[in-house]
Amino acid sequence: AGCSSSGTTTTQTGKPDTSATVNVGLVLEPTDLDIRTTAGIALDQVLIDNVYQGLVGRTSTNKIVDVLAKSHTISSDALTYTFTLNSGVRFDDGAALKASDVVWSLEQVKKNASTYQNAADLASVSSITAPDAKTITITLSKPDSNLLWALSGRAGLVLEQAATNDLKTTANGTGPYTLASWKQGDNIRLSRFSDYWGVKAKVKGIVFKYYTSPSAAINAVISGDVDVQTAVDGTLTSQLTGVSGISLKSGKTTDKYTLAFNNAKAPFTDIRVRKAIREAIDNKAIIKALGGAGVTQGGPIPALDPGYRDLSSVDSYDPTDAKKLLKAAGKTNLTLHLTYANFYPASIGDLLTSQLKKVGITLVVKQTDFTTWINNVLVGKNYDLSIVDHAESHDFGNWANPAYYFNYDNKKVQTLYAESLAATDPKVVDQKLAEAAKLVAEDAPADWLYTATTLTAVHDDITGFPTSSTSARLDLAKLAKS
Amino acid sequence: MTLDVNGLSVDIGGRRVVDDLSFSVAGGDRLGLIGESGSGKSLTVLSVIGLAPDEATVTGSIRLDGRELVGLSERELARVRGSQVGTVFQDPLSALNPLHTIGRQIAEPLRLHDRLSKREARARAIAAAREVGLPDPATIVDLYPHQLSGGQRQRVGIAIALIAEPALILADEPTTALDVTTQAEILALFRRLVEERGATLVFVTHDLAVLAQITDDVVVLAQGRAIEQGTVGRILHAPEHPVTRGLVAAARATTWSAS
Amino acid sequence: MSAGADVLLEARGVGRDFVLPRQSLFTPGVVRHAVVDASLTVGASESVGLIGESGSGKSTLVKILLALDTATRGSVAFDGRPVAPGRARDLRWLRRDTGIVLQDPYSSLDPRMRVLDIVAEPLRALDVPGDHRALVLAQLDRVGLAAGAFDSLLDRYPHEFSGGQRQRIAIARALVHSPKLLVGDEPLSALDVTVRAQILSLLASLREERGLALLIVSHDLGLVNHLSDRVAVMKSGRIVEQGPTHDVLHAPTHEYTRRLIAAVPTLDVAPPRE
Amino acid sequence: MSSSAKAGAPRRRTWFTELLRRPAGVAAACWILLLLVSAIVSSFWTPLDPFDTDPYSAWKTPSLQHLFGTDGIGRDVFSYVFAATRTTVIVAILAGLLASAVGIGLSALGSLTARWIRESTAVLIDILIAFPTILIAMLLASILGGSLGVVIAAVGIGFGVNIARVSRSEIRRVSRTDYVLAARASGVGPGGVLVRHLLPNVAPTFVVQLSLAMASSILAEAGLSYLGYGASASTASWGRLLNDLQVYIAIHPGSVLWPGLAITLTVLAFNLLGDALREASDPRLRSSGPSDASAVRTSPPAATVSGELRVTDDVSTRGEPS
Amino acid sequence: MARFVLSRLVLLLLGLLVASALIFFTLRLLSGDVAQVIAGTQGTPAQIAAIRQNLGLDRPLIVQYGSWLGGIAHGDLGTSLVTGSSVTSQLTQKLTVTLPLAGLSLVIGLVLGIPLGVLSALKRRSFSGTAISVVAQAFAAVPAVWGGMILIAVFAVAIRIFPTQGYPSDGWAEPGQALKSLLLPALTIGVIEGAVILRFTRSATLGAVSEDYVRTAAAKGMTRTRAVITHGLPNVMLSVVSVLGVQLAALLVGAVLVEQLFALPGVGRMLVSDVGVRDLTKVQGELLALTGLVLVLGFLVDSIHRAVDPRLREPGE
Ligand SMILES: Nc1ncnc2c1ncn2[C@@H]1O[C@H](COP(=O)(O)OP(=O)(O)OP(=O)(O)O)[C@@H](O)[C@H]1O
Ligand SMILES: Nc1ncnc2c1ncn2[C@@H]1O[C@H](COP(=O)(O)OP(=O)(O)OP(=O)(O)O)[C@@H](O)[C@H]1O
Ligand SMILES: [Mg+2]
Ligand SMILES: [Mg+2]
Repeated sequence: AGCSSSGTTTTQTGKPDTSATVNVGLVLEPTDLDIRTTAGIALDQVLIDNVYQGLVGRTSTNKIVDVLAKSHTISSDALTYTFTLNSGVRFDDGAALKASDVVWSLEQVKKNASTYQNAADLASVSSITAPDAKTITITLSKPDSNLLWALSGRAGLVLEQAATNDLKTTANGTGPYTLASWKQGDNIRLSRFSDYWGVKAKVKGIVFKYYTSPSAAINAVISGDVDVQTAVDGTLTSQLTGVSGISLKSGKTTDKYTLAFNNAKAPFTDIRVRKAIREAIDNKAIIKALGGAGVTQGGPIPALDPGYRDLSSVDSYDPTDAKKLLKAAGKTNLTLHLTYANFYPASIGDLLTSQLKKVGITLVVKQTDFTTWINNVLVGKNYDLSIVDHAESHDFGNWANPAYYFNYDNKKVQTLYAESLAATDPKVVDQKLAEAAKLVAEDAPADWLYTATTLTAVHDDITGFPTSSTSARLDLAKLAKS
Repeated sequence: MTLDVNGLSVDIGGRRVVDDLSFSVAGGDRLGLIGESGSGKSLTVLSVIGLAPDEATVTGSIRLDGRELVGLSERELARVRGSQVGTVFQDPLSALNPLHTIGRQIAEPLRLHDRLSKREARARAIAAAREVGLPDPATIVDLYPHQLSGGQRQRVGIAIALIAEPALILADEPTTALDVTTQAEILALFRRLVEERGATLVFVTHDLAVLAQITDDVVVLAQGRAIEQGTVGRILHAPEHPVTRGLVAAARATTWSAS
Repeated sequence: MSAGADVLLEARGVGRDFVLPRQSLFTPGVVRHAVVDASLTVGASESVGLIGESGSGKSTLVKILLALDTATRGSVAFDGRPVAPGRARDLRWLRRDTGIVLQDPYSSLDPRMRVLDIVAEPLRALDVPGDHRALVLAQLDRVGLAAGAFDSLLDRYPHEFSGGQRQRIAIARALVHSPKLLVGDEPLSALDVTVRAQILSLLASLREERGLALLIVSHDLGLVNHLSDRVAVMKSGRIVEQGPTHDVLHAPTHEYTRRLIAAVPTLDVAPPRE
Repeated sequence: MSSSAKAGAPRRRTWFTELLRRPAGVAAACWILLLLVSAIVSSFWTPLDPFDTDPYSAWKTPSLQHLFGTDGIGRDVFSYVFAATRTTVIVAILAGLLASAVGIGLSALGSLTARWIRESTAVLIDILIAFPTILIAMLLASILGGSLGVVIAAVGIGFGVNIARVSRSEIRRVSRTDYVLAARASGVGPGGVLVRHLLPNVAPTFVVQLSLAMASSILAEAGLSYLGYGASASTASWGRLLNDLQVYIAIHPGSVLWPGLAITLTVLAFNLLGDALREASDPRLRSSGPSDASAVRTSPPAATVSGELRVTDDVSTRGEPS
Repeated sequence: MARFVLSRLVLLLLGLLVASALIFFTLRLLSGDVAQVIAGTQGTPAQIAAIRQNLGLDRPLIVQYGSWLGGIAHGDLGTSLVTGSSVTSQLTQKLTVTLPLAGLSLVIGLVLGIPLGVLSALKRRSFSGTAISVVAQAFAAVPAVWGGMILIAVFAVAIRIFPTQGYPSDGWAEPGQALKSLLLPALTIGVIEGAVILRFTRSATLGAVSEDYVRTAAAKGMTRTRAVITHGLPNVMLSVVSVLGVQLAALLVGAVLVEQLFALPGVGRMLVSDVGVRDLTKVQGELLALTGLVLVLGFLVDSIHRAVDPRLREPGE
């Protein structure tokens, strides 16, 4: 197996086999298929781009691209967005896409703010109109630099107004694939949409299989049960050594493994304690233990998002200084509780326990099921420390939201973030976010343990498989098998 | 069929419970084994058919028509048991399988040796049950051991031992649970088998009156040893060994007769 | 036996039916009348013998008398108090004053208990004061199981004993707590004559010393003659004859009794063969 | 028989000495003893800090310094396995005790009480059997918070119910035997019958189930703790180490083998001990050995057979003329 | 017999009623809220309240219980809170995997356990008897997950005669494939089951060896071994049957680890994941159905006991 880090797999070894079915191994299965109301990126991963589409979309490296819109323009005051629709677009049920479908879809999101996922993303939208059959105009009440990003996600998906299908178990979108079947607990099948308005899919179908056990996943790709396996466990890659016909690609993600502190709770109200913990943590060692599948980040924004700067030098590993800080804070004998969901590796807790022990902090680690975690930490905010993979891209807003479970309240950060949203120039947006991120990093409301790099094992006869952000979105329009 | 027991010894846990026992019964003869409780009678009987408890070590020689049984393989012993040697065990309840009907248990020795249809087997079982004086045999064969009285179970045991018409019958206190009228019938049955079929009978009892009725020769055991041997008449009228004398005296003291 | 203060056990019109399971769904279950209208009394320190045909209901009756089985009809009283199966606590008074030897010696001994525990069971259950071990040893000795004769007699298990020895363990258990009444279901059937003589003399001395009452089921008319003041004869579930031992054995009125007596084997009729 | 002979005679074998005669049983007992000792020793001493991590010396193969090598985060596997014996021992023993208690309690309810209680207990047992252990653990953890206690309770209840179910028919069978009848005639109450007759006679099934429960509790602890219903991750346990390491079995067998081996051996030990106990506690299965024989040889000639009839089956009376 | 069946039927229904209440109310003790799970990490309190109302979770518990019971009376176990699909259909779908898996494992377990159990009991004094028992138990003592991984490594990855994981999406429409997917997991469980059965068989056989009626049977003209097998075994099997009942029940809900390892879409995994997201309607439906199955299983076990053991057919039993 080789290792490369290109954007998508490109090595072409033969003619694409248009009657092929590609088996793709994934990790997390959606609980149901309702793209409107059901949370979880497991759904985005499979359905967005492949079945559902919006006016705009994003590449695997988080660039915004036109999809259903042939083109778009933004007015200079950044309050009016105008989209021109592609023609010939059809839904899976055969109906042609109408401008009214787009208007309806977006309005639904606004109307059902309490049940639709990501509805808040359209908070700045004041009206959606279709001046003619090919044009959509979105008017904002205030500038929102995040709007295109929002439209490339759940909030911007276009569904058919007249459709009556059950969204929980079926799907009716405009993408290159249609949903063929879903067998809960086992697999989801997509098949080529023969009436697709764009370049037709190169494979007849895709079967997504779910492997919760990392060794199961790796065995599946070795034995050929799957053609592609995403999110290969970094510590297991040596199992692929010497296996011919499979290459391992590594790609970037926005999966920020964050050790959150409960900033409203003592002793975290003391910045010295927060900084001491950050300095006590050897992020590089953690990444090493995880098989090297990660990068240090030091701050809240990952490399794929606007506002990224390498902040890993802020409060970098320095146990001696950490001890000093703790001593200064009068917290030489601290016992803290770390609570995190059981699907994250136990080893992180073990590493942190042993690293913090060296500066005199006793860590008691407790892994719980996800629901309990939501209940106790996310909602109840009843925790000391917690580990979460904040996988969403463009989620810096969490640090500007004092009600979020971080209990982090920094007015300056909040102002900077508001300014970034209001900015019309992407450069300014980047600038403001970077500034805010630096502030946050220096404030040490959490430790950004590492940002994951994702590993994809691909059989050599497969091309067109994205390798970055694979757990968030998986655009398989170019997938081919030879 | 002749049974020759020579120098038979049984050791259990280092204790010698049967010690150098020798006796011999010829075909058509009836031998009585008497002796005090715990003197090794039952173990002797069990040893003959190779069913002494696992923890027992049996040495010596047991010959059936000249064929040595000690040291025979289980398979060969199995062929001897049931068809050639019928055994009545001392404990009537635990000797019966609680899960099988009486009829099935009675007929089993037959079914083991000949191929018999279910119906035939049942008919033979009913006949055997009738022969040992079980009341209402046609019903009783369909009952289970726990539904019978002690004496009825004991007669089932006898029926099992006799049904395959064995040439040697080993009966370990077979009439203890029977009233005297039934006992008399059973004794008559044994006698008939010996006289008509020329079967050999080894009869263990502590009832000297029964002994007097059924056997020709007697071996008296005490602590695993044969302390005295002789004809019934001789033993009962002129016992030599003090133990035998004690036994006979006690028997005379308690045996009752209407006269 | 005249009714009065010294009636210890009294059964009136006791009946017991067994319903045999149906052979098929459509045939009714056959009812067996194991005991029919049996009335019996045992006076204080009286000895009663129960004889009868095999399968005539003796064991069943005996169990009912001690509340170990439920009568279908009739009533039983001990010391004037009604006896019926019920909670063990409510029957302690009965257990204290009675002991029973069941018909099958081996199956009435728990295979996993040592002799000491088996025989001491009534002492323990009835909270009899005193050194149980000593009591047990003494009792075993009296039934002819001398401790000295066995290596660690008390620690042995039932399967290590011969039939007669087991029966004596059961007798020891029934007597160890000095009951007023001993009920024996063929308690001496597996004993050789000498041991039997010993036990008989033990029982006789107990009657003399403590006024032990006896209800003994037996097929051995000699034993009954020797031991009993009165005899009851059962046939087909009924008590067909009852009376003083001498009368019944020497002048039987019922036809069955007569047959029974005629069938008793005797030593003297032994035909000495040449 | 003289008193000196009595004193010289050895005590009869108890189930314990009986157990010692079974090699598998002895090996199992030794292993469990070793665990107990390790559990105590590891409470205050381990060769290295079992929780100390060092990712830069991950997956070291066994050496003098690291007897069992190191794991993926550089912990000393030997120290960890050693330290974790305590959890294992506590869980197995307490879960076993609880399972017995629940099993016996339900058996008692299901066999000694009035008919309607018996039948209801039977149904209740069947209902509880359908409740997976994990659900019991979740419920308990929801109320009490996750802890080792929850694991013990869940496994104890779960297996206790199984024990009761399996023992039920056995108990019914035994309760109809003559010896139980005899016990009742001796004045033994239902509790006494249960303790003295029913339980010992269903012990074979019971012991097997129990050792099964103890063995399973070790694995269940891992699963439940992993899911967050059990001990905190800061408690060392074999199951947890196994859970962490099992995926590396193909890549780093040298380090990964140990927790699995420890579990395997312990489960095996519990099971073999259970089997050996089952056999040793059954007097009818005891084989006789030389210990008795020697005892007999040393006993002096004594009792005579005379008119005074005394049953003696001592071999030493063999000298009697016949 | 008819009375027995009838009384058991009444008990079964009563049992299910009790079970339904027990299941419903104890499940409500679980902390965590399905609405929260549905809303996800970004859900707002308003969103959550709306979801709760949609799902009818804001009604009083007793009303919810009543409407659930009402549904059951019509043979409807309710609909999943999360997916909105019918619990009954989900369950039957999973059962087509789990039942064959449990059955296959049990068959493997029986085939291994019973003969070896009898053999090791009969030969308990010899080396081979001890060896059989020790080796079999050593196999079973290996944690299931390890056993499974080794089987996968050998049969699926190295020689590739079985699929590593998963289950054909068309299920039993491709019987060959389905069977192939079930074989390795069934073997993993079956070996462990086999050892459990072996131990009980061995234990029960040891009990039978010393029974007097086995001796009687031998005296009728068979070898002791045969006597133990023909006369001892039926008694032996009675306790094994009880164990099987319990084991089968455990298999239906407890094969989670193995289902996980082999990525089989079975009941155990579904149950655990449903509990994980607090899809209580589904969990309670599944549990009730399983309880029903277990109760029926219990009835079968008791019937077998009754059929085999005449003492249990006495009136008053
Ligand atoms: N399994 C055993 N283990 C140890 N000792 C035993 C065993 N079986 C029998 N014995 C002893 O062997 C001796 C002989 O027993 P056996 O059963 O042959 O006596 P028996 O002559 O039949 O007596 P009974 O007339 O009382 O039935 C007895 O002392 C008994 O205690
Ligand atoms: N559980 C039962 N079911 C059906 N019938 C039974 C049951 N128990 C006993 N019987 C029958 O009741 C009758 C009386 O039995 P019981 O045991 O009282 O007789 P017994 O007088 O003690 O005879 P024995 O002298 O042979 O011991 C017998 O015909 C027997 O078959
Ligand atoms: Mg005997
Ligand atoms: Mg009787």
